[in-house]
Amino acid sequence: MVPVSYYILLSGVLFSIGVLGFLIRRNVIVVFMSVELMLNAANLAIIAFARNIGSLTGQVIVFLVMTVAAAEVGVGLAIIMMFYRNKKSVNVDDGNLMKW
Amino acid sequence: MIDNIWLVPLLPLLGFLINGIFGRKLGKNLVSWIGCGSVGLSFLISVKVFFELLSLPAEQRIFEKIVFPWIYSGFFKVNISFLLDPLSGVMLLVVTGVGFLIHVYSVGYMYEDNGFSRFFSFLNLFIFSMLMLVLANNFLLLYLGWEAVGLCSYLLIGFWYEKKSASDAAKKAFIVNRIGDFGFALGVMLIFWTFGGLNYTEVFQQAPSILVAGGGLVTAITLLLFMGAVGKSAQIPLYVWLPDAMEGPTPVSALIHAATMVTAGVYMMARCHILYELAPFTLGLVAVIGAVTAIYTASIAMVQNDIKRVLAYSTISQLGYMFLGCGVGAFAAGIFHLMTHAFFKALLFLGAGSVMHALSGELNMQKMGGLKGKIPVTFWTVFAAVLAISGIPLFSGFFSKDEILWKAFSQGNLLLWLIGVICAGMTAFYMFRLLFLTFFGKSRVDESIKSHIHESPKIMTVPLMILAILSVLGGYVGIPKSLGGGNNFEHFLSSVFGEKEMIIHHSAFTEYIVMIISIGVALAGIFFAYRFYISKPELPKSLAEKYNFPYRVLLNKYYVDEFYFKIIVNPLLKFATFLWQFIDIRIIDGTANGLAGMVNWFGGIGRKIQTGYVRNYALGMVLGVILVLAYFILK
Amino acid sequence: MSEYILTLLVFIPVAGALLLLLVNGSNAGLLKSLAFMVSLLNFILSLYLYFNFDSLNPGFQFEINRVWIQNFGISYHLGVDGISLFLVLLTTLLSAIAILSSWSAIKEKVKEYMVTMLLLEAGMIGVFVSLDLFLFYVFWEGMLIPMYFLIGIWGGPRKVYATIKFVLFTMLGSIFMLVAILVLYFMNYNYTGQYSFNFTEILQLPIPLNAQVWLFFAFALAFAIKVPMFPFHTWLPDAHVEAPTAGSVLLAGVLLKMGTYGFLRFCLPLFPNAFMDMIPLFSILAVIGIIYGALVSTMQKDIKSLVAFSSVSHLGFVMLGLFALNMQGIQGGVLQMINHGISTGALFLIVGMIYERRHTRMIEDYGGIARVVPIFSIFFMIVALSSIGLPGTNGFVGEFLILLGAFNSRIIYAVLGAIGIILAAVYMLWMLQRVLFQTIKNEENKKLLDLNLREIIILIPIILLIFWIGFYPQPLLSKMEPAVKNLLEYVEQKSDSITSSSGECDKICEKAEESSITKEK
Amino acid sequence: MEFIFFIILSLIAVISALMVILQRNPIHSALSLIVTLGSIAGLFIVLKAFFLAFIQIIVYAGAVMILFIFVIMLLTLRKDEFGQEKRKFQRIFAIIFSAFFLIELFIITNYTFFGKTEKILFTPADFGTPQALGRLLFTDYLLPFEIASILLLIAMVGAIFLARREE
Repeated sequence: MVPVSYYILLSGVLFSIGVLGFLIRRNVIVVFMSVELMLNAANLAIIAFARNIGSLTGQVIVFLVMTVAAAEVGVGLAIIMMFYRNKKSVNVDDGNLMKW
Repeated sequence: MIDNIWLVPLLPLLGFLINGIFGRKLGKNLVSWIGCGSVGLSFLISVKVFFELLSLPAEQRIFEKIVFPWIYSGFFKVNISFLLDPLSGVMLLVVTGVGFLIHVYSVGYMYEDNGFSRFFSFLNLFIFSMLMLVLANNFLLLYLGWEAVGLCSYLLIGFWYEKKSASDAAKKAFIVNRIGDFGFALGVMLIFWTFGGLNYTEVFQQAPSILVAGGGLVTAITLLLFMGAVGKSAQIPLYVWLPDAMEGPTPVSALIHAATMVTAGVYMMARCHILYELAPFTLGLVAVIGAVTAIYTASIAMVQNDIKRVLAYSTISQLGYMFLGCGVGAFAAGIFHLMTHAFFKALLFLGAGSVMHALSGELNMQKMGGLKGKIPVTFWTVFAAVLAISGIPLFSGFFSKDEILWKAFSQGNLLLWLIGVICAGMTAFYMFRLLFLTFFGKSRVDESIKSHIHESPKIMTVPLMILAILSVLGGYVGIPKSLGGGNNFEHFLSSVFGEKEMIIHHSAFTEYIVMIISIGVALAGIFFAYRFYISKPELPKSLAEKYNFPYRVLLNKYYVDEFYFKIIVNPLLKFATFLWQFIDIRIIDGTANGLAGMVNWFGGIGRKIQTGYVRNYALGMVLGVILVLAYFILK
Repeated sequence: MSEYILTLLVFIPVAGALLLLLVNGSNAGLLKSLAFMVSLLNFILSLYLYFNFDSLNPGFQFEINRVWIQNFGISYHLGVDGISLFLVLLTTLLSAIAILSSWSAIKEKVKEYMVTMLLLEAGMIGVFVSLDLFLFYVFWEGMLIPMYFLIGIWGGPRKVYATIKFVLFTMLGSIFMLVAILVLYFMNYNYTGQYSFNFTEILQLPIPLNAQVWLFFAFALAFAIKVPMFPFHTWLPDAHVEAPTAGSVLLAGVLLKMGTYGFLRFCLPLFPNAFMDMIPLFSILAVIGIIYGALVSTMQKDIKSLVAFSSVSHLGFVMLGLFALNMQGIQGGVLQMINHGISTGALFLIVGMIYERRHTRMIEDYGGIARVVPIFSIFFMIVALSSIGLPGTNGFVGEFLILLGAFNSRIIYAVLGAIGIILAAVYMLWMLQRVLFQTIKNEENKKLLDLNLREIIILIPIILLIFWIGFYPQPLLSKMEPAVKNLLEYVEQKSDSITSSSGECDKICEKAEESSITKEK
Repeated sequence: MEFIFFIILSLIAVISALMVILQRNPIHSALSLIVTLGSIAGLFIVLKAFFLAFIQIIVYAGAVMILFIFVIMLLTLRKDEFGQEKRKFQRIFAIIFSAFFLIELFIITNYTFFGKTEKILFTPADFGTPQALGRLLFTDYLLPFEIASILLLIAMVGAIFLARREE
C-alpha cells in the first residue's frame, strides 16, 4: 500500500511546478494552465487523504472543486478573449493599466 | 460729614461720566461748570472733613468707612473702603485744592480745543483715581488707584493723539509705569503672603511682631513697593517717561506731572513708614536714589532750552528731595515738601502755560525774553514760585527743603546732605536762568508772534495768583522750632508717624549754620544765573563751545533714552520677532506640516509597489504563501 | 422643570436649527432673526439657571440622570455646579451676540451658516453640562464639526489649511483621551463590577499612582491642545485669522475654555496625585505660554493674529491659576476664563466690525482713525484696557487672583507670570497707537463710517459686564466659592487616601490590565 | 504492485507537468497538460476513487482542455517569442520562490506525516463507487451541490456576456 506522504509529496511537486509556471511564463494561457495544474495537485492531495481515512467526503469535495474549476475556466478563457481583443496580445505584461 | 467721605471721590467720577458720555451735546461752558464744579465741591467737602478731623483729639484722628465688598475669595477678603487720617487729609486737600485751581485754569487754556469735553472728563477721571489712591484703606485699592492714575496720565499725555510724539510719549509713560506697577503688585502679594490680609490697620499692627527688623522679608516687601514708587514718581531707573510726558497739554503737566500723580510714590512711602522703618537697608537705598536723582536731573535741567522740559527735570529733582527726606526717616518733612512743591511747581507749569498761551505755543526759551512788561501778572506769580523753589527764606520752598536738608544732616549722613545742598544751588541756578531767559533781556520773540502777545484772560491768571499766595504762605505751616515756629505741620502728622523725637544731638546753633549754608548756596546760584544770562549773555555760548562734550551730553539727557532703547527695547523686539518667525513658524508649524509631509512621503513609497505588472502581484502572492508557511514551520 | 432645564438648554438650539432647515434659504432676514430669537431664548433660559442656582450647595445642581445605552452603562447625566454655571452663561451670551454680529457679515449661504452656529452652540453647552464621560466625549467631538464648517466655508483665503489643522490638532489630543476614558471604564468595571461611564461613579475609583500618571497625561494632552498651551498653540492663530467674525468670537470665547474646564473638571478630581506631581511642569509651560504669547503678539502684523496670541497669553494665566491649586488661584482661573471670553470675544467683534468696513486686518493699513470713528475707538479702548487687565475692569480681578494664588503656591511662577502684565500693556497699546492714534495717512480711513445702532447694541452688554465684574465680582465669586472649596477638599482627601493605600490599589490595577486583555481576545 | 503503478503514473505526471510549463508552443503545453490530467486520473484509480477518475477524464481532460485548445486556436497564437524579458529579476525570483515553496512543502510533509500513518483505516465497501458518492451528494451535501449548479449557470452567463462580439 503506498503511504499517503508519497502522494502528498507528489502533489507538492506538481503544485510547485504549477507555481513555477505561473510565475515564469508570459503567455496568459500557459499561466492559466499552470493554475489548473495547481488545482489538480490539490485535488490529488485531498483524494490521498480521503483514501487514507476512508471517508467519502473527500471525494465529494473534489467533485465540487472540479465544478468550480470548470466554471473558472469558462470565465477565465472569456477574460482572456477580452484581453486579447483589447490588447491584441497575450503577453501578461501588457496588462499594466494599474501602473502607479 | 466725615461719614460720607465717599462723596469726595464719587463727585469727580460723576463728572467724568457726564462729561464723557454727553460731553458733545452739553456745550463748553456747561462742561466746564460740571468739570470744575465736581472737583470744587469735593474740595469743599474735604476742607470740611479736614477741619472735622482737626477738631478730634490727636489719637482719634483715624476713620475708616467700608463702602461695599470688592473681592472675596477664600480668606482673601478685600473691600472698597476709605481711610481718613491726617496724612490722607493733607493729600486730600492738595489733590482737590490744586486740582480745582488747575481745572479753572484749563477752562481758559483749552477753550479753543475741540476735544474740550473729552479733556475735562479725563481730568475728572484722574482726580477720581488719585482720590481712590489717597483714600484707599487697603493695598489692593491703592493698587487700583495706582494703575487708574497711570491710565489717566496715558489718556491725557496722548490727548492730542494726532501727534505721533504725543501717542508715543503716552505709550511710553504707561509701559514704564506698568513696569513699576509690576514690582508694586508683587509687593502687595508678598504682603498678603506674610500677613494674610491687605488692610493697612491690620498690616501695620502686626508688622513689628511678624517681620523681623532688617530681615530679608521686610526688605523684599519694601524694595518691591519702592520699585512701584520709582516707576510712578519717576526716579532714577524709570524716570524716562516724565520729560516726554510734556507732550500733553500744560494743565495736564501741572496737575499730573507736578502736583499729584508723581507724588503718589512719596505718599505710599509715607503711608507704609512702619514697614520702611523696619527695613534700614531700603531706607538707605531710597535716600541714595533720591539724592542721586536730584542732582542728576538738576544737572540736565541746567542746559535744557524747552521751558516745560526744564520744569519736568526740576520736578524729578524735587521728587528726589522728597525721597531723600523719606530715606532719612523724616517722612513728615517729605510730605511737607510734597505739599509746598505741589503749590509752586503747579504755579510754574501754569505760568509756563500762560507764557506759551501768550506766545501762541512757543516753547523754546531761546526764542523768548523781555516779556516782563507784556505779561506782568504771569511774571510776578512765576517770580514768586521761582523764589519759593530756590529756597529763598520767607518762601515755602525754603522751609520744606531746609527741613529735609537739616534732617539729612542731623541723621549724620553728611554726603547726602552735601549732594542736597549742591543740588539746591543748581535748582536756584536753572530756575533763575528760566526766569531771566523768558522775562528779562532783549526779546528774541520772532516778529509774527511779537505783535499779539497778550496777558492771559482772568480765568487763567486768578488761579496763578491763588497758587502764588499759597506757594508763599504754604511754608508757614511748618516753620521749624529753631526758627520759633511750632512746626505744627509735623506735629499734625505725628499721629500718623508717631511722636518720635528726632535724636537731635546737634544744638540749635548747628541748625542755623546749615540753614545759612543752604541760603548762601541758593544766592550763589542766583548770582551765577544773573551773570550768565543778564550781564554777559554771550558767556553761556562760549562756555558751551569750550566744554562742548559735557554740554552735549547734558543737552541730550546723558543719551539715556537711546541707551534704554538699544539695551532693552530693541533686543526685546528682535527676540520677539525671533520667537515668532523662528520658533513659532519654523519649528512648531514646521513639525506639524513636516508630520503631514512625512505621511505623504510614506504614501509615495507605498504607491510604488503597485507596479502594474500582473506577475509582480503573482510574486507577491507566492511570497505571502511562503512567509505563512515559514511562520507555521518556525512556530 | 428644574430637572429638564439643562436638556432644554442643549437641545433648543438643535430644534432651532431644524426649524431653520424648513425656512427657504432665500429670505435671509427671516433666517437671521429666527436664529437670533432661538439663541436669545436660550440665553434667557440660562438666566433662569443663574437666578435659581443655590449658591450654598457645592454639588451638581439641575441634575438629570437617565440611562442612555443600557448594556454599555452609558447614562445621559447632565449637571451644573459653580464652575460650569458661568461657562454655560458665557456660551449662551456669546452665541446670541455672535449671531447678532453676523447680520451683515455673512452674505451667501445664510441658512447653512445659522444652522451651524446653532449646532455649535448646542455642542458647546453640552460639553459644559455633561457629567458622563461618554456623553462628554460625544459633545467634545461633536462640537468640532460645526466649527470645521464655520471656518472651512465662510473663512478667509487660507481657510482650508486652517480648518484642517484645527480639527487634526484637536482630534489628535482627543484620541488619547478616548483611550483613557475606556481604561477608566474597565477599571471601574473591575472595581465595582458593573459597567458605567458615569463621572460621579468613576470619581470613587481609587486609581493607583502609576496608572494615574498615564491617564492624566492622556487627558492633559487633549485639554492642553485645546487650551492651547505653549507647544500646541500654532493652530489658534491660523484658525482665528481665517475664521469669520462670529466664528472666532465663539472659538476664542468658548472653545478655548473647554481645555481649562477639562483640566478642572476631569484631570484634577480624577487624578489628584498625578496632578500634584505635574504642577511644576505645567506651571512652567503656563508661564512660557504667557511670556511667549505676549512677546510674539507684539510683532504681529495682523490684528486678529495679535489677539489670537494674546489669548494664548491670557489662557497661560488661567492655567497658572489652576495649577496653583489653592482657593484664590482656581477661583481666579475660573473668573479669568469668563473675563477672557468677554474681553477677547469683544475684541474679535470689534475687529470684525472694522473688517466689514475696510476689508483688511493689517495694522499698517489703519492709523489715526480715532478722529473719524470716535465711538468705535472708545469701545476699542475700553475692551483693550480690559484685556490688559487694568484695575476696575474684569481682567484685573481674575489676573490678580491668579497671580496671588500662584504667589502662594510658588513665588517664582507669580513673578514670571507678572511679567506677562507688562508685556500685555506693550503689545496692546502699541497696536492701539498704530490703529487709532497718529495722523491719518490712508485715504480710505477718512471715509470710514462709525458704528451703527446694531453694533452698539452688541457692545453695550459687554462693556457693562466688563465694569460690573471689575467693580463688583461678588455675585460670580460667591457662587463659585462652594464648588471650588468642595473640589479642593475632595482632591486633598482623595490624594491622601490614594498615597496611603496605594498597595491595595495595585491589585485592582493588575486585574484591570489582564481583564481588558481578555476583552480584546 | 500498486506501488509500481504509483511510481509510473507519478513520473508521467511530473514530466508532463514540466513539459506544460517549458514548452514554447502553447498547443504542446496544452497537450502535455492533458497527459498530466490523465496520469492524475490514474492515480485516482490507484486510490480507489474510480468515479472521480472518470469524472476527471470526462470533465477535465475532455471539456476543459478542449476549451483551452479551442481558445488557443481561436487566438491563432504564434509560438511564444521568449523575447527579452522586460523585468529581469522576475525570472530569478520566480525560481527562488518556487524552490523555497517546494522545500517548505517537503519540510511540512516529512515533519508531519512520514512514518506515522502507514496503516490504512477501514475502507467502506462501496468506497469509490458512484452509488455511494451519489447517495452522499443528494443527502448530506445537497446544498453545496445546488450551489455548484448555480455557480455553473452564472459562469456560463458570464462567459457568454464577456466573450460576445461587440456590435
